[in-house]
Amino acid sequence: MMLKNKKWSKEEFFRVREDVLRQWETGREIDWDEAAAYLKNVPEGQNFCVKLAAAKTEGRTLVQPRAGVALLEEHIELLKYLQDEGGADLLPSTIDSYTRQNRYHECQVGIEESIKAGHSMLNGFPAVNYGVKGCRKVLEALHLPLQARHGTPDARLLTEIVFASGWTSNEGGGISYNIPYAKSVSLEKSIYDWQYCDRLVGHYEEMGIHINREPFGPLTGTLVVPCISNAVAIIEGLLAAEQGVKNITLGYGQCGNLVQDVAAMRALEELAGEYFASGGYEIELSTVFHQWMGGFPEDEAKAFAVIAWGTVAAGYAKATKVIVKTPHEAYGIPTKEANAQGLKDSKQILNLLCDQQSLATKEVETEKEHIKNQTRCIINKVLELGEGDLAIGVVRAFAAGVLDIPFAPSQFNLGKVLPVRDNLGAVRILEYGNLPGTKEAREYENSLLQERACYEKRPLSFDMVVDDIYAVSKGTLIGRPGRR
Amino acid sequence: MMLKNKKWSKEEFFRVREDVLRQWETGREIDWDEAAAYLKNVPEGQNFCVKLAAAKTEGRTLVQPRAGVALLEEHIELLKYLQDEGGADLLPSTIDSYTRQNRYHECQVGIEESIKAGHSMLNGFPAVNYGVKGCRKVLEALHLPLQARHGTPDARLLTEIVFASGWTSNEGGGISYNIPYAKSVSLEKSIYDWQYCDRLVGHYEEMGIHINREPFGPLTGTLVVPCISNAVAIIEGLLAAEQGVKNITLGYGQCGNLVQDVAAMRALEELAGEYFASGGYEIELSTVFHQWMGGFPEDEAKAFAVIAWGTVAAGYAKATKVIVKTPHEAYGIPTKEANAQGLKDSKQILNLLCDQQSLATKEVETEKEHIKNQTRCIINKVLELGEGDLAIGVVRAFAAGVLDIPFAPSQFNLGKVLPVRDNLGAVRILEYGNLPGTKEAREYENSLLQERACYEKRPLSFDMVVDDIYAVSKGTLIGRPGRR
Amino acid sequence: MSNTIVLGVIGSDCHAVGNKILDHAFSSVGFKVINIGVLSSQEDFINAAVETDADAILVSSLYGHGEIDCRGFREKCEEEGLSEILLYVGGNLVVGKQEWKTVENLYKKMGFNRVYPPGTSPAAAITDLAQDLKIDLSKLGKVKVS
Amino acid sequence: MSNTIVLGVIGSDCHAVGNKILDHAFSSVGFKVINIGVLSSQEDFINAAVETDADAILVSSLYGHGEIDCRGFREKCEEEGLSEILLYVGGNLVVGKQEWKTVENLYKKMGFNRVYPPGTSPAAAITDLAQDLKIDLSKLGKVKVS
Ligand code: B12
Ligand code: B12
Repeated sequence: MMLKNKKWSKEEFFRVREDVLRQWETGREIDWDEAAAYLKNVPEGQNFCVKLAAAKTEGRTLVQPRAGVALLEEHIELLKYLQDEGGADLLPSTIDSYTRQNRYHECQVGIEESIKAGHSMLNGFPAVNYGVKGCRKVLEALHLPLQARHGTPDARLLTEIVFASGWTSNEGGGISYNIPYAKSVSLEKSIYDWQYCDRLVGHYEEMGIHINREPFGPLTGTLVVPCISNAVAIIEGLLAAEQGVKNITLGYGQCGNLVQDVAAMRALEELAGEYFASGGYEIELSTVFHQWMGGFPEDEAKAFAVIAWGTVAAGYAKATKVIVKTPHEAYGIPTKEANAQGLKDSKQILNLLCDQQSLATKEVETEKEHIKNQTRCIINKVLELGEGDLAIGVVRAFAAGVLDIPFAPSQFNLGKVLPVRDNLGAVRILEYGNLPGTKEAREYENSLLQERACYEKRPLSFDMVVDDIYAVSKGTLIGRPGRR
Repeated sequence: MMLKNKKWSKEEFFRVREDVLRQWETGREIDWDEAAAYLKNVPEGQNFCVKLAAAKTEGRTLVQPRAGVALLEEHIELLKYLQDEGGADLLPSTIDSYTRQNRYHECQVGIEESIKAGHSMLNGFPAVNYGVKGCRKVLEALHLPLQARHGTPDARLLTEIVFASGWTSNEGGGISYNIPYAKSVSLEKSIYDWQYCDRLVGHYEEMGIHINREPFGPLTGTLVVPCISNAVAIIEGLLAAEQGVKNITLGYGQCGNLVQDVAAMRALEELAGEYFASGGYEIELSTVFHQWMGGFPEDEAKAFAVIAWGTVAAGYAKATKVIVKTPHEAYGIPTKEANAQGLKDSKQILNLLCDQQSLATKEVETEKEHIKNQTRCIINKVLELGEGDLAIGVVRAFAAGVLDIPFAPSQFNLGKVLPVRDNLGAVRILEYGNLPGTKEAREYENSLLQERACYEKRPLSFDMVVDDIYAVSKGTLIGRPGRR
Repeated sequence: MSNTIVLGVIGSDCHAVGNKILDHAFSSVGFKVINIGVLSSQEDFINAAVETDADAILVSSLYGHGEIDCRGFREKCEEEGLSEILLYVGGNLVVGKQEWKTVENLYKKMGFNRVYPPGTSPAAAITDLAQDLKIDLSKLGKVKVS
Repeated sequence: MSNTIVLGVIGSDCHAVGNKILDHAFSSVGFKVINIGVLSSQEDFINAAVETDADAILVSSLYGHGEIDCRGFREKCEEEGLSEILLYVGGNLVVGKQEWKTVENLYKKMGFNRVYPPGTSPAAAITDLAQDLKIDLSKLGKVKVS
């Protein structure tokens, strides 16, 4: 394996494919032509790309939950409920954590224990263990498009299986499904493996089958500064595009300050458009906004408020879709009822908001330009480090701390960057580590942070960061000392 | 009785007072000096004016529920719960509907039936029947300020009792507690009776006791155009001020379009300031924003969203306080738990929002000026009709339809004005009836309504109004045909 | 058969919006609606029904006191000679969020022919009334039920 | 008494934030923290404890598989000669929102000395640990528990 940002040849792909399909017994069920034929027959209404395109044209924001349980029948029941009762526009299958780590034997244990216990002992749906047969059963029981949502550094077999099952979208990427989700998987490996996943989409596209790809925007979900997550999203979009992906949804996780969130989403879409164009890629681009991804309040009424506030931002950001949390978030995997409640809370907000004026303020414009500039600095530095090769650039950038994701568990992440909120609640950078950026931008952010330090009469410090990490779960946005 | 907008003489007040205190046996318990002494001893923390002033200085928005049940002990338990568990900043006692119609015998039946049934058979707290003794018990069990909230055309005895019990705020007014709440009470009578209530506050003020007064802003709660509710609010403020009231909270019920709601609240505060100043009144002014007062969705998750969206508007409007709905709204009087949930949902939104940028858009400015102009037209016409006397003006204005409250039950309301939403969801006027207004303003509103008619490809009609009345309860803001 | 109905809101209840919409809806399909409005007593309803020879009385109670306000309504109708009259009731019929079956039974026991939960659409009641009165709605000759 | 604790997140669990904060909190009051991080096996915990002569092992499990991942932990400790060691566990310990008492019992039965529900503050655990180890926190000589 020699990583570079170059479309894989057919030969390389099919050579690797043989090994992939042998990773677990269900891999053997996959037949290339039969899978393509099946995918071609997936009804239009179950194609992710079609549904996203329609929403974009209409200017609507779609709602999508997260959901997955261990047992097949229960999983189908869950998704049906979210479709029929919850009013979801798009459906997921959230994959369990053993699958994410390719530990299919442990999945099997989890499935058996779940049967014994009478409830799910896994935190998601073990799609690989169920294989194409099981996954098609899921699709066929529903009438909405289906997407795999996971957090898998090596998702090749999973991807093969879900596409062959007619699921028309796959979340993830070589950075976003490694650095926040793994400890010791190298970026060379995860990017390479995700090139495979993307190349598979490319192949299908060549056969006239449209499949959507969605890099995971929120990363660690914890005070991730927009320029960092936007840089990663755009880079993963470019890496996917190179492998022949045509339909991409770029994502962003709510920071909580409305101006910053709306600006970040607009910056993401605009800048991605620029980079795709200059890379010569023709991409159908859509966006996804993730409701607050950090620690949630335990109280359900408060959780509803956090969900609603996220939806307000998604609505003003004109996201193509919003990923919805539930009132059980702080405790555990939600019941189907709680999950549907999250959808309904969100949909009601969107319906109240969708016809209203957009948020056209000077502050949003200023913030957008600020984010774009910072993001450009990062992406361009990555390209520079890669001597023009984006994939190589990413590996070197993480090693150098030019890309650095706050609070990520990976040993390949430098972990020097420290974010904190400014006095209006926008997430800024306290410690830059080796993150690139202009002097002006730093001075600007620093002055904003000084405002907060002054206001709170305490120095900027790690304690403040910790306060901010807890803040939303304790009922506020900013971790002020002594605030209820 | 000869109605005019003139501070009552001591003689007139005390002459009328004798009759008032004889309306029900508990009136006899009230002793003028003892009451004043008691009020003077109410701790600062339980004074409405003090708490509102602090919030205004800090730029915070306080949360206040509605709550009231038939039995004294249960009522205390309810308010304690909302204080301690719900985190309310200000407490109410919502008065039952028999009391509102001065039917104290029926209250007695309701109390007895409630004891038998083991749960409240009344929709509020029958404060008059419990008298000063009972009402003081309520106050003394709590540590927050207490307000009477009702809907009583003749609230004189109720007012005497609650003030003598140390409650430091009273909601209502001669218009806002008549036209939406009664069928055949004349405005001469209700304004006159509310002058009494306000004069009582004036007397206390003269003794150095600060009591807050709050006209009821939302009126029928159903598509009330801001210029109408703002005109009524300001007029009631002026009538109260004339009787010596010094601390006034003016209110507004959410329409649902954020720009309009924020603009309306700013217009209300600014215009009230102008009118108070030109009337020579020195008033400590605060504002209250009512979360959506029309029909609610039955689904609780959706109700949470409506509550949250109302709080977003309250936050951006920088209201001094927000009156909070509950997830049970569509069904019935909420349990204490549901009531606390409404508070928590609201407080979480306020805490997320409170430090953020304000909504400084051109649209808000334009809308604010539009509302101010329309409101001025109405108030000035009322003054003109009254030949300079505001109270007389009001009576004549309602007769002439110059003041006209949509969907109000009163026979003294002309009922010709018909509101409907424009294409962005702002509430506009479809039928003006005899409402005053400039040609430009009408043409402007009409062009906005035409946009909607075009968009929906149907004529402006009463059907559209009906669709709008149902819309929020069915999950949207605008009653579009065929919308989920 | 007079195709006449008496509509109103009982007791000390001032909720006027649903009443106006019910009036509009029943009128627009061709019923003759005698709307006595809010804050109406049992006597008000009964007098209106006697005067107009009404086929049905539609009582609204939104504010929670319906249970107290509606007691003895059927008996009073009978005293006034309205022994055949249909009695419908709807709205938020009790204080608080209670089990619907219990609420329905409560009012059925009081002699109401049909009892409607919060959020009932006028169309549902119109269909029921046409059925109970054996009326062919299309013959009433007005607009469609929506 | 080494005043050393081993900290980590068990199984295939990648939730890193709470772990970093616990590290910070325990370190800042003076404990020696051996943080083996996320995605750690029972063996990883035990090896670290043996190597450093730790007084306690603090296991986090956030992602729901804790029940499967923690089975036999106590037994394995004993096999490796860690018969005295304190075992604490905390986080979101089961799949879904379950009755806390049931969850606590489940882990107590597995041999954990203390079991913490979601939203536990580090301060609470620090106080408990000091008590269980009979340590005077002020003697550890670092900053105050917040
Ligand atoms: C941020 C987050 C993520 C981030 C994590 C980034 C990272 N690498 O750290 C991302 C987005 C990557 C993520 C992924 C997943 N997550 Co997650 N995540 C969260 C979330 C929102 C916040 C966690 C957090 O950081 N909290 C802040 C810190 C400070 O608090 P803490 O982690 O709870 O730790 C504190 C206390 O619990 C306590 N504590 C913790 N351990 C111990 C141990 C001891 C001994 C003591 C005394 C105290 C203690 O002290 C800590 C410091 O105060 C929680 C829900 C929530 N809490 O709101 C879900 C949650 C933990 N995630 C969950 C799940 C299921 C997943 C996924 C499997 C995806 C999915 N199916 O939805 C994957 C996991 C993949 C994997 N292999 O592990 C579930 C767990 C479900 C369950 N137990 O039933 C939760 C509860 C959400 C939910 N309701 O579904 N997640
Ligand atoms: C707007 C409103 C008000 C306005 C009313 C303005 C006016 N004059 O009309 C104001 C603000 C003044 C008000 C006051 C009060 N209200 Co109010 N109000 C509401 C609210 C929010 C909407 C009502 C409405 O207009 N809905 C829209 C119309 C179209 O629907 P509708 O009224 O339900 O009627 C439809 C159906 O029910 C059905 N229907 C009705 N009657 C009948 C009868 C038959 C036979 C049939 C077939 C169908 C039918 O058809 C109608 C048309 O579709 C409701 C809660 C809700 N629904 O969300 C509370 C609500 C009705 N109010 C309530 C209360 C208690 C009061 C007050 C006592 C104050 C208080 N304690 O909070 C006072 C009442 C004073 C009095 N004397 O009556 C309670 C009743 C509680 C209960 N039953 O347990 C409710 C449910 C709110 C709550 N959860 O606490 N209110």
